[in-house]
Amino acid sequence: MSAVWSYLVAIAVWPGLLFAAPLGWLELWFMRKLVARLQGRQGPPFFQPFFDVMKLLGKETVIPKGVNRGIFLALPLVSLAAVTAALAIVPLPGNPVPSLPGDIVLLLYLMEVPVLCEVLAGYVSRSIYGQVAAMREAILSLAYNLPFLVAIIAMAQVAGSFQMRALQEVPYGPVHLLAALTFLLALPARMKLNPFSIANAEHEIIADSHIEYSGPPLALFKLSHAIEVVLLTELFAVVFIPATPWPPVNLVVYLVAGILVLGGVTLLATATARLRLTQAFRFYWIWGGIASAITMAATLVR
Amino acid sequence: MAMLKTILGNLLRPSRTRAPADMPVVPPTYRGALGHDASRCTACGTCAFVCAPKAIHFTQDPGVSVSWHFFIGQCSFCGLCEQNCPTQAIHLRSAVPGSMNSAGGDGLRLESLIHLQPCTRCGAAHVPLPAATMDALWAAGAEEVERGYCPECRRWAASARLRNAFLPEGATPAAEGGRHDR
Amino acid sequence: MNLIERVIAISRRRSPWICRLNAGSCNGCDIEITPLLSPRYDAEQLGIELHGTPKHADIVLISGTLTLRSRQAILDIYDQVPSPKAVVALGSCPSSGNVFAGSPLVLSESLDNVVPVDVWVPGCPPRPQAILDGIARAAQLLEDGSTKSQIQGQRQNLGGRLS
Amino acid sequence: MTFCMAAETIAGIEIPKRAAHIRTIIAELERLHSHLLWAGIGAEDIGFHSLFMEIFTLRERVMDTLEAISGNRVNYGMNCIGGVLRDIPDPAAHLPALDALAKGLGEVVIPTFTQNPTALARTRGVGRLTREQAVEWAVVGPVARASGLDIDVRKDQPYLSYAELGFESVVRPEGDVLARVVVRALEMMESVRLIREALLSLSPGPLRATQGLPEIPVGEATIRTEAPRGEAFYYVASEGGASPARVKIRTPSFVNIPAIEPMVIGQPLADLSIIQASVDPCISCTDR
Repeated sequence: MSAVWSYLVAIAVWPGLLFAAPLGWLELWFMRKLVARLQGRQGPPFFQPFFDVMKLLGKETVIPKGVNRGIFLALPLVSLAAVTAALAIVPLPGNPVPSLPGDIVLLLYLMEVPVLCEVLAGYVSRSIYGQVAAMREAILSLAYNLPFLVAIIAMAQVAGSFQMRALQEVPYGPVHLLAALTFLLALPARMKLNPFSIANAEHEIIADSHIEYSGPPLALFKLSHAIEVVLLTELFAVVFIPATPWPPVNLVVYLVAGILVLGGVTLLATATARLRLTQAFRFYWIWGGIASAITMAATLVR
Repeated sequence: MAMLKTILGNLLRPSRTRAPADMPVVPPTYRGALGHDASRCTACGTCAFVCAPKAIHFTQDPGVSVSWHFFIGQCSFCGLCEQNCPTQAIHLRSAVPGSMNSAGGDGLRLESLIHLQPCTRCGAAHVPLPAATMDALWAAGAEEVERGYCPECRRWAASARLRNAFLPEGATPAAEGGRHDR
Repeated sequence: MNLIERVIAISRRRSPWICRLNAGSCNGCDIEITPLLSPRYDAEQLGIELHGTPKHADIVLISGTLTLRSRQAILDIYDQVPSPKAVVALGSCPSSGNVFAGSPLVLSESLDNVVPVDVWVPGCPPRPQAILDGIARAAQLLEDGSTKSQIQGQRQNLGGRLS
Repeated sequence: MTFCMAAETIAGIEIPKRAAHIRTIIAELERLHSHLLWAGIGAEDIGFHSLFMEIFTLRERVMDTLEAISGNRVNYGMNCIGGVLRDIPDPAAHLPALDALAKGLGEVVIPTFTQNPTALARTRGVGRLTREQAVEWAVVGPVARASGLDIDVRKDQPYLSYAELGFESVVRPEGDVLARVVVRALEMMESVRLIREALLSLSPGPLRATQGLPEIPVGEATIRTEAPRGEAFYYVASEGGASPARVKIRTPSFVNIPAIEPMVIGQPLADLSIIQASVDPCISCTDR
């Protein structure tokens, strides 16, 4: 199989769109159902995320007056393409894409694209709420990226390489644990969950930065968010969960680990109120900073 | 911590949600849509008077019938009409009115027809008294003939009785068959 | 109707997103919408989500009397809802003005004269399960393609094709 | 209720004791439901969905009780001039709901609002209204009591059965959103106690002092009552007809909403929603 084909397969089928969309559906449903059960409610039926996206696909798109049509419609596509491409280079078992030197850097850049798309979506929508949401999203990404990037870079430091496969082969030690905790610290804000659901605070700014989106573009944003959730959980599993020599077992372990991480994050989200932007920022720069410093120190003393 | 304990407890308990088909029961005191009993109505108009949103009104077909009209799209379900109805012809059923496709124009409009009856004495069409009221008024069985009278004839009959009671003994009572003004 | 259209139609019924609009209500209907989200009624079991922006909504819940100032706002917000859409009127006020009828600033006319209303939920205020029932009914109309705005749209399309 | 009290004052009607008790019960149940609604919306405003769910589960118990007594969840229609329209035939049946309410408030709602670090981070020191500002802006009700002003019509000018049942007002000096939460939460506990005592001491007797539609003579009256959001003021003038010549209502929201202005100055945008929610604004009530 030529390299181009393997990339296409990785993006479109495994572990890309065809695999990630149903998994994202499952994970989103799991989160919503768990939240509902924790709150003593019945919760949505299993098909709910699917119905939401399908319904949005069948709706009219209203484009606000004075908005650049091209950018407005391109943003969700770019966002979806970027997360799918990012997922395609995560070395899940059976991924046809060969591991390249420096693919971690590519991955980290691709993971920033959906955030940028959200920020831009807020700004191009010409809605003041969208602009506030975009501003919050941008500032928050400055905050949570400190522990998030440090967790990955610490692992790369230990592995001595910016290659995903090398990361998986690092022998287990205290750095793994510390880096995993640092990663988990950043996860709620990356997933825009409580107490860091500041950019999509529905009672403060009505909706998140896609407030002016409707119909298929909104559906693409939802899909892109679902795949981002898959990407984050699977990235955590691939980097921090010990691998067995049998790839099929690995896959099951990764999926279960992803669901467990989601469960933990959801539990935190359900038991907390939303913080203010300054509080979240301070939290990430103080506690995230301390966690990052300890992790980096551990990589050095090892 | 209290929240964490609560939500973990919720996870262990069955959910508190009720399915759409299994909603909380409607208490017997619930004030739902109006029901009207034409056989008890005297068309006195008290309900239309006390109704703040003017959901009740009367129309008449002179000499034939009086109609009681109710429009649900104007009702505030306060229950004043039920409370003030002297003959208990109106009752707020505990059934919850369901959603409907048109209420603005021709939603639930109740119309209740009260047929007029000719007076057995003068023949004037009038709203008959409810059977229960008549039974209460004529319980003794006296003046049975007045049951079918119109209000004016009843008044006339009552005043005639009163007049006769003051007549000196031996005087001839007023002649039957006098007509009241119409 | 092909498979995809069928799936989309079913999705419209199973995922009705709500936008709430207070046209001049006494708050009674609004405080009865909030319990819909609470554990007992849990609107999420029917896929209902409450959204703050009309752009995300399928069904507009309108409560309250039509007033001089809210008439234009209702029209503006209704136009922002991407089709297909349905309108649910809550309580007696939208249909007649209820006790507020006759007040100088209240238009004592039916909401139907301003936007096409699909479902009326009587009550003052309606019980939460009646509101839930009304939303479910509107969602069913959306699936069948028989809300007033959908039928109007079809007519316009036909008219365009004929002329 | 306030309107009926004003009309009764004009006509010189004294309502029976049972009616006064039932009115007290309904007024306090209404306060419970209003405060719970407020607490739920407040929790939602700081993004605390789980707390909202717990509070609304409690609120449904209050709504059930109100519906069982009056026949409607919101529009009670209990009062008439001269007394009340409906009886509470079985007072003991409503006690379990009160127990559940007291338990839920004491074990979940109050500890969460006062101990959960994220909830405290959003409410403590936010939207401060000092005692001097509270006087200047003439706020009433829980907002005033959270700023250290001990004003409560139920205590200052007891009406209905409040003097008999004994009543303690809740006052906090801090004046921030947290203080308003605590004042309302403790008021709910006091309401539960009042309702319980009123239900247990419901004396037999007539429900109404008058029969049918009462005649209101020429006259005027002003009445103040403590509504859930604060002091409600009614002025009613009668010319002896079937409907009053003039009714002037000043609702608590009418004075509390402008007081948001000194609270929000210098606060971040994110806190705006919880600050304006903390005075429990009823926008519809300001339409005068």
